[in-house]
Amino acid sequence: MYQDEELVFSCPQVVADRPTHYCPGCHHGVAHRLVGELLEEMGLVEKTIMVTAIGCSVFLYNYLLVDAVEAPHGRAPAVATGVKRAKPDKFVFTYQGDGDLASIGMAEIMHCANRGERVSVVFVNNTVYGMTGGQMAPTTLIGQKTTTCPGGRCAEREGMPIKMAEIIASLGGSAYVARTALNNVKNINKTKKCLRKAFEVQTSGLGFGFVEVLSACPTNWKMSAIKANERIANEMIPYFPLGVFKDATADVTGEAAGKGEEGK
Amino acid sequence: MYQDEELVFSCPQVVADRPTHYCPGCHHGVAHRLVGELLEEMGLVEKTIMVTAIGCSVFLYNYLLVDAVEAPHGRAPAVATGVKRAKPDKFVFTYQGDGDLASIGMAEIMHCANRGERVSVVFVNNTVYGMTGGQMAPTTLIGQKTTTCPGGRCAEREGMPIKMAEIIASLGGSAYVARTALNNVKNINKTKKCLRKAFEVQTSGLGFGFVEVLSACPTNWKMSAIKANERIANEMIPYFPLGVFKDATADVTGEAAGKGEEGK
Amino acid sequence: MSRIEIREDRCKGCLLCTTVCPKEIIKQADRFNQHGYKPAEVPAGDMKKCTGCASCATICPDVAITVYKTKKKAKKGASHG
Amino acid sequence: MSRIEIREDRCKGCLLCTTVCPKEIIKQADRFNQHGYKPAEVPAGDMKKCTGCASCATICPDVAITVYKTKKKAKKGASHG
Amino acid sequence: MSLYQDVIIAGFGGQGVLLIGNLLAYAGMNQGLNVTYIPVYGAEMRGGTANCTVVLSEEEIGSPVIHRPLSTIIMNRPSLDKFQSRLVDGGVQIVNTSLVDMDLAEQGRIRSVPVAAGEISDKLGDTRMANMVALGAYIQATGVLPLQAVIDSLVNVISASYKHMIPKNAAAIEAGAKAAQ
Amino acid sequence: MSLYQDVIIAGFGGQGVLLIGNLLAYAGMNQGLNVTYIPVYGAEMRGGTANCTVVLSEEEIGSPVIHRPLSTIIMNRPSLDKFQSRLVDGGVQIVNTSLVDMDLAEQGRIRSVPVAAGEISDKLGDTRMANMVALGAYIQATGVLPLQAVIDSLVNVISASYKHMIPKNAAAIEAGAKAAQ
Amino acid sequence: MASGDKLFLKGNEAIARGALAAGCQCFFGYPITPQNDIPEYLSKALPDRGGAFVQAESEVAAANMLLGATACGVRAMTSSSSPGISLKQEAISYMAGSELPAIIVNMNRGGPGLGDIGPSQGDYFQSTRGGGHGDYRLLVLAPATCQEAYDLTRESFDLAFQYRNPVMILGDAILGQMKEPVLTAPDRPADPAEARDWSLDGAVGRGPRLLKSLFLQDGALADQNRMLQAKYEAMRAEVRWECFETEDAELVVCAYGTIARIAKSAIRKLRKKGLKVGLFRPITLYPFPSEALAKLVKPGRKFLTVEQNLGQMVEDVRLSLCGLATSEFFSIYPGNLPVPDDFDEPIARALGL
Amino acid sequence: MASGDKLFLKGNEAIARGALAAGCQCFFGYPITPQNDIPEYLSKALPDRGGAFVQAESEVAAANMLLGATACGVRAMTSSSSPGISLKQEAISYMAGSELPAIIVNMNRGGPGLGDIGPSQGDYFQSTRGGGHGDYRLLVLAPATCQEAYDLTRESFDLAFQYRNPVMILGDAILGQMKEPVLTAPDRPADPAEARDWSLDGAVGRGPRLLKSLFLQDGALADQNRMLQAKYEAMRAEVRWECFETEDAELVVCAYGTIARIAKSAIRKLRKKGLKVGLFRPITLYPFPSEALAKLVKPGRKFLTVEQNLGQMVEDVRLSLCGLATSEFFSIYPGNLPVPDDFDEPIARALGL
Ligand SMILES: Cc1ncc(C[n+]2csc(CCOP(=O)(O)OP(=O)(O)O)c2C)c(N)n1
Ligand SMILES: Cc1ncc(C[n+]2csc(CCOP(=O)(O)OP(=O)(O)O)c2C)c(N)n1
Ligand code: SF4
Ligand code: SF4
Ligand code: SF4
Ligand code: SF4
Ligand code: SF4
Ligand code: SF4
Ligand SMILES: [Mg+2]
Ligand SMILES: [Mg+2]
Repeated sequence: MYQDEELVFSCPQVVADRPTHYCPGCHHGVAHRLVGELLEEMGLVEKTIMVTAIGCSVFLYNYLLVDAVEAPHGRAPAVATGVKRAKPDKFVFTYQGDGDLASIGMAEIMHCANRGERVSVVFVNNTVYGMTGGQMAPTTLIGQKTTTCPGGRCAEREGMPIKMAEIIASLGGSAYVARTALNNVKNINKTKKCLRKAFEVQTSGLGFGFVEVLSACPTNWKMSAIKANERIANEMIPYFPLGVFKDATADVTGEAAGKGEEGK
Repeated sequence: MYQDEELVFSCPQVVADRPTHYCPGCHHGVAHRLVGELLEEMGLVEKTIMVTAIGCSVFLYNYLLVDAVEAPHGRAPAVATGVKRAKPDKFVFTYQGDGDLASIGMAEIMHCANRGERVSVVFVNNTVYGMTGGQMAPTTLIGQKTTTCPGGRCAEREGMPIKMAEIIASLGGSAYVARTALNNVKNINKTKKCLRKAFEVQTSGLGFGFVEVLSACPTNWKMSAIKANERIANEMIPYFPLGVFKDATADVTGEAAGKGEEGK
Repeated sequence: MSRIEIREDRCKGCLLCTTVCPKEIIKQADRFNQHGYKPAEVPAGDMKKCTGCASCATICPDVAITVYKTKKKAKKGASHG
Repeated sequence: MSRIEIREDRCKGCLLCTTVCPKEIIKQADRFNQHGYKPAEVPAGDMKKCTGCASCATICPDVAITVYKTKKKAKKGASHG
Repeated sequence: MSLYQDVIIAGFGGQGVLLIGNLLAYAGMNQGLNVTYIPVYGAEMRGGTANCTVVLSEEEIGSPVIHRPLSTIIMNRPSLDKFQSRLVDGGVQIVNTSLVDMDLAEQGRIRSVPVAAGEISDKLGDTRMANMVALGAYIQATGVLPLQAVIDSLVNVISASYKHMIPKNAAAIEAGAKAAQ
Repeated sequence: MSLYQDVIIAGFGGQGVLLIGNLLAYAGMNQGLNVTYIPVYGAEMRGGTANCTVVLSEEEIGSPVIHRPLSTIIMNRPSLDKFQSRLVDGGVQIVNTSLVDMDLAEQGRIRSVPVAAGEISDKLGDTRMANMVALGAYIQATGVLPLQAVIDSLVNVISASYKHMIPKNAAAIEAGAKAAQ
Repeated sequence: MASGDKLFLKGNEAIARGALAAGCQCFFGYPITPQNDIPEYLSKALPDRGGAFVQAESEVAAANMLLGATACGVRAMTSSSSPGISLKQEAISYMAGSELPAIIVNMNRGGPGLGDIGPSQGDYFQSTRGGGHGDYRLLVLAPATCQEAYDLTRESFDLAFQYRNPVMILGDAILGQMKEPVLTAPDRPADPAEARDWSLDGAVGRGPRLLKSLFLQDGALADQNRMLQAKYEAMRAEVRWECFETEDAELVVCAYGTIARIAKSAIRKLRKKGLKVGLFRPITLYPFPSEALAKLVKPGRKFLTVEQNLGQMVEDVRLSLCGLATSEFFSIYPGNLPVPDDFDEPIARALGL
Repeated sequence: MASGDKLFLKGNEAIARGALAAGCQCFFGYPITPQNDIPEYLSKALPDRGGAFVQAESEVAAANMLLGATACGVRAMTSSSSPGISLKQEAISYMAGSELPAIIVNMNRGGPGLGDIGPSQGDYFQSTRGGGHGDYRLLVLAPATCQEAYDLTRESFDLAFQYRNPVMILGDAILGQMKEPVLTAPDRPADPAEARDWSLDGAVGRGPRLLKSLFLQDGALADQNRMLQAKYEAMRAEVRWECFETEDAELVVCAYGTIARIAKSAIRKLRKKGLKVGLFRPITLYPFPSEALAKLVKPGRKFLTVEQNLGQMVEDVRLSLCGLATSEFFSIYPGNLPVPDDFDEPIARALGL
């Protein structure tokens, strides 16, 4: 850095300075950075116990330098429940993919949310099983080809893509639920704001926080990173609408406070 | 029967002529009879493969004289999926309690419904684990005392009672979803009509049918059968509203047809 | 005229039937049946009040009640429930 | 005046940064880096066009871009993102 | 041979057979004996019947579950049907004649002791103490423990809020013992 | 001793190393040899590198996984770093000099055969055939199979819709062989 | 409850109280017969003491909550019975692989499948050889009395933390449901430092910690397995067993848990008839007390293993006898309630009578 | 695909094709490395043939779908790898208890826990002794080549229906991922009547049927277990094994699956050096070929069991040798890729060289 310069953007300290194993254009890296920035900005780094899930982000613990425990596939919300009940004063979050959270882990996420566990969930929905090589996920779009629905997902046989944010918002224990995307700068910034809220409902003891983040898996979508971002805009967002589905802080601190957050 | 008499009401043939193991006033018996009547009336007895669940109704196969397979606790929707995919021309239904369906079996019921499996689900919600002696269920009402929430269920710690009918109705694959009760004659008759619809969406290939039946467990509620029926009216129905949450036949065959069914 | 038959050995004495009879003719017996329950019964003489509405049978969890109605000439047989 | 630094060994050549630069100054290099990717770069001379908007850094999945701005006297330092 | 006694106590769900099983076991424990108590449980309960097994012994106890008991307390007809044939030769069977026809009780191979537990309890002003009456008869008929030891153990099984019921229960035990004399 | 050869083929994900591994294996199978082929797979793939192992043998094959190979085809720098030291003494290493600095390749302990697979492929009008060039060089350098057997097996690995590409690929294999003469 | 009291407790309740005496802070469970008294008791007792009781949505979730709590170095437990324990196998394998000191109680019921709710020893293999995937071992404790249920549960937490390994308490339907007098012992709470070196509590003043079982780098999983194996070897120091009348025995009956106590009754009875029979009762099923058993081998002495299953521990018995002797096997089928008389005939047969 | 073709197939694909050749109509699975090629292949092939492919929401659900389909007497299969197989244990116990002819494929990966995705034999115990609860046995087939993977899968359906018992195919990451030439065989489809006597298809012209594993009446579960045990005894007729160069061997190496084929390479090499070493390879792991192994015992002959785990099959080897001989054990740790050279030293040591 030159003398007369200021640093406008750099990697947060809690994000390890090492190359990731992700494919080019994979959005996991963006999500990691946002979480890392928030942990620093909110002063949570030394209070955090992170629960990693099984998926391409299984190595999250190599990239975010906080205490971490590895959950079996789909069970991160149960593991997080155990952590939080054992250590109620810690900040606990899970980071899960759509196969992990919406398929095998359906019972765990539903009940964790319904109990209103004071934990936060970062849900990376890329409509596919990334790590295992591109199988159909519960969120795979109709017509999308994967290795286990080679003709494209068909509603008749495989059902409709599941909308987790809406379902979680309908449960009693959730305090903040939003869906965002990482396909452009505006949405990335919006995602960070929503994640902050989801973390805040935990730190303020309000309840369970959940952000579904629409993300790209260029490799298994078999397209370039740029095309993948276009697909999010053109195919995913129309089916998975972005927005805040529930916000307990709105009732508690008033609309104005909520808006204030937005305006920051 | 005397010569000049006609039989107005008797036990359907498919219901075995043997005493049940249920407690006095337990609604499982009513639900069994309704299912049996419908199987006969709809001509399904010889087409049926029934999937029993684990709960007080585990012996259902002793009472309904149709082919049956016993599913592990909570997994009846998965077993039913296997049955139906293997034998698409059979009539397949599960009969599950609230512990079975809404707790351990949450993932299976969600995905079975979401895939739109052509099966029907009879969901007996008695807000408690009957068979194992009265533990808290996901549907246990706030304040209700059970052996594992001896001070009464508390929303802060255990979350709110889960509303399965609403959740299932929000999924793409469900074709008919209703909630009824067995606490009085009117509701019993209404339940039968709803079960018929849930069976019909299967036989007509429309999709997944689901009826949540609010039922009494006098034993674990620690009250008389009569008081238990009052509790359904006064405490359960206000929280778990009765009604039809989804009806694909309404779109398909028109409102009139639906009404016709009601008026029968 | 109508009447009901209660299969005493199947009755568990839950008394739900007693709450729905429009004629309030169903009562609990004083004796125990073989399973240790005091069964429901219609006291002698009251049966003639029965309308054959089948409410009792509909609510009975143990399908212990059968309902008979004296045939009327022109009407078709009603189905269950 | 502003500028960016791309850590070439961390860049995977996904080109997402090239799509968000308002000045369209980020290009793909012709060479491979040690991991076999053709990294992003700002051709010599174009850097002066950079506004320091940090869009490129925000979208980069590999946190490969650092953004610097020449200090202005009165303004407070902006935070990340 | 050292003291050893086992008993199966059986009846309808509401008759309090588990309570007197517990009471007997506590009495044994308070007397310094080894004791085990085990109820049947789970789905079997739904049928409306209940039973439990108590073993009292000076030696370490092996099985708490007894297939062929030395004694039984039979509170209702289904229990008689189920357990009478299992009783060992020479065993003692207490029969609640308020609900069980004494004609059905074997005599000779075993010793059947009738006690009109219902009526006796009724006379004491509370139908629900038939179980205590039957236990009193059992203690009297077998002599396995001093009657007073059983009465003294009522505090162990009757919760503090029902403490006032202890004298009544004691009276029922004594009435049962008397009836079996 | 009967014929036995094994090879690790390694490069970046997009370089088609698995394809030439398959091709080599098919060629061996078509020649009546026992063959095994195994790729690395799973999370390891994410790093952007790929490799596979092929064994050709007249005898039944034991391990399809080889820790110290008799030969390698090295398509990029990370592969050289990983596998060169594992090559047995006297082994053959084909080095794609279009991406790997030949100065880094050992000579003496092993036999390193340079082939500018990228440039040769480029000259044939399609950059993506560097893999075929390298395989040609390998066949030439080791003589494990007749070149024609490899070319004849292209039909087994190139899908019907790309059949028109077979002659081009054959030419690349031949060019590679020539470069390694 | 003051320590040293003599209480009349169900085996299940003895386990729950043993856990409390050991400073157990969290319990995660799901209802299943015949162990419901454990969660029921703790659902009141734990919150009263500031601990956490969670009725999980399933056994799978319960086991994973346990994984989370023990990763924080907190004393925590789950309990279930056979089908529920099957569902916990994946998480148990993870906890073993991540070296977490979890306590798992299995009140074994009849199987396979839904089976029945009676006693069984059909889960011996599952407990001692890892029903889950991969190589791992649990320390398996098999109480035979309510007193032992209390004592061993109380100790199990110390063992779990000492070895950083899950410990299983293996009882059965009879042990869980029967009541016996239990002398409670002084509390044996956690050493506040016992997990200081590895547990998760937020990376304050140190680098981040990681508890995991994934080892993808070449050879990393092999190293992990080597380390685990060394630990299992070290755990051999914990072998426990009981010998009863073995001194002059012509026949040694090998049995554990409820079956062992019933066998003991039978042996007492047969001794009175002059038959020279003794009992070898493993208390730790893993590590199995092989050396102690091998030492019992004598010329002419016979062995008979009795289990309420189709023959499981008998393999450990035979392996322990090292070919110097062998063991007959007698099966009490799950679904039959075992009584002392059942042992007369097989013992006589084994004695060659 | 016409039968009799020689194809170049991955082990996983060989299994999928073997299943098709056997008339498999339904597949239920969930993605997990290293077996994904099986569901991926069948997701296309099965619907093309009018069968059903369902990607279940989890391994638990997949196993229970299998339970449902096999209850209808249909040939059906699931496949997974270690952690996923752990999750299936409850349903496997139910299927065994309900006597359902299900095929379960486990492409064993490294454990415990998440482990790695490399080859391992750490699930031997789980496979042969029932990772689930209660007493039950699977028929366990362990192919060592892609050809065998094809052939044994094709046969497994016949065996499953013949015994009305679940069959497990136990492979590993190497077998699943490697390609070898495979000679396909004629289709071996279901006998249309094979399940006529017990399967569910709607009670037409007969009383209702019931498939369950709950046996609550006194003694009923005992009867069920007795019946099952008799079946397991009968299954002994299916033992399969391979002997290689055992005739004059001074040392017999016992190994199965991938490790056995690698051992064979080593043995070939050592034979050329003049060492008298042979191989005993169990193909059925349950029933274990105990008698065949016992017959190999000779004065002076030594045994060495090699497994890629911490020592599991070695127990069966030792039990089979009946005290007449014993077996050394050499462990290749999961996480290390086994190569023939690894065998030189342990073999030399076992030979006393
Ligand atoms: C019990 C179990 N089943 C399956 C797997 C294999 N597995 C690993 S990651 C994964 C799914 C990954 O998909 P997703 O959660 O969408 O994450 P992504 O890789 O797309 O980020 C699966 C099925 C496993 N590790 N454990
Ligand atoms: C895997 C497993 N876990 C737990 C049980 C024990 N169990 C039997 S029935 C039951 C719950 C019954 O409650 P519900 O489904 O509400 O049915 P109800 O008895 O109230 O009708 C449980 C937990 C079991 N059999 N299997
Ligand atoms: S496979 Fe998809 S989710 Fe996984 S690292 Fe690659 S792009 Fe990301
Ligand atoms: S416990 Fe409840 S649900 Fe079960 S039979 Fe009795 S009343 Fe019915
Ligand atoms: S049929 Fe109607 S009127 Fe007659 S007894 Fe029953 S409820 Fe009463
Ligand atoms: S409702 Fe049925 S069981 Fe209940 S009292 Fe009336 S007849 Fe008897
Ligand atoms: S900071 Fe803005 S202007 Fe500068 S290179 Fe990045 S995107 Fe372009
Ligand atoms: S976005 Fe990052 S990784 Fe992608 S090309 Fe630009 S600098 Fe490289
Ligand atoms: Mg995904
Ligand atoms: Mg219920």
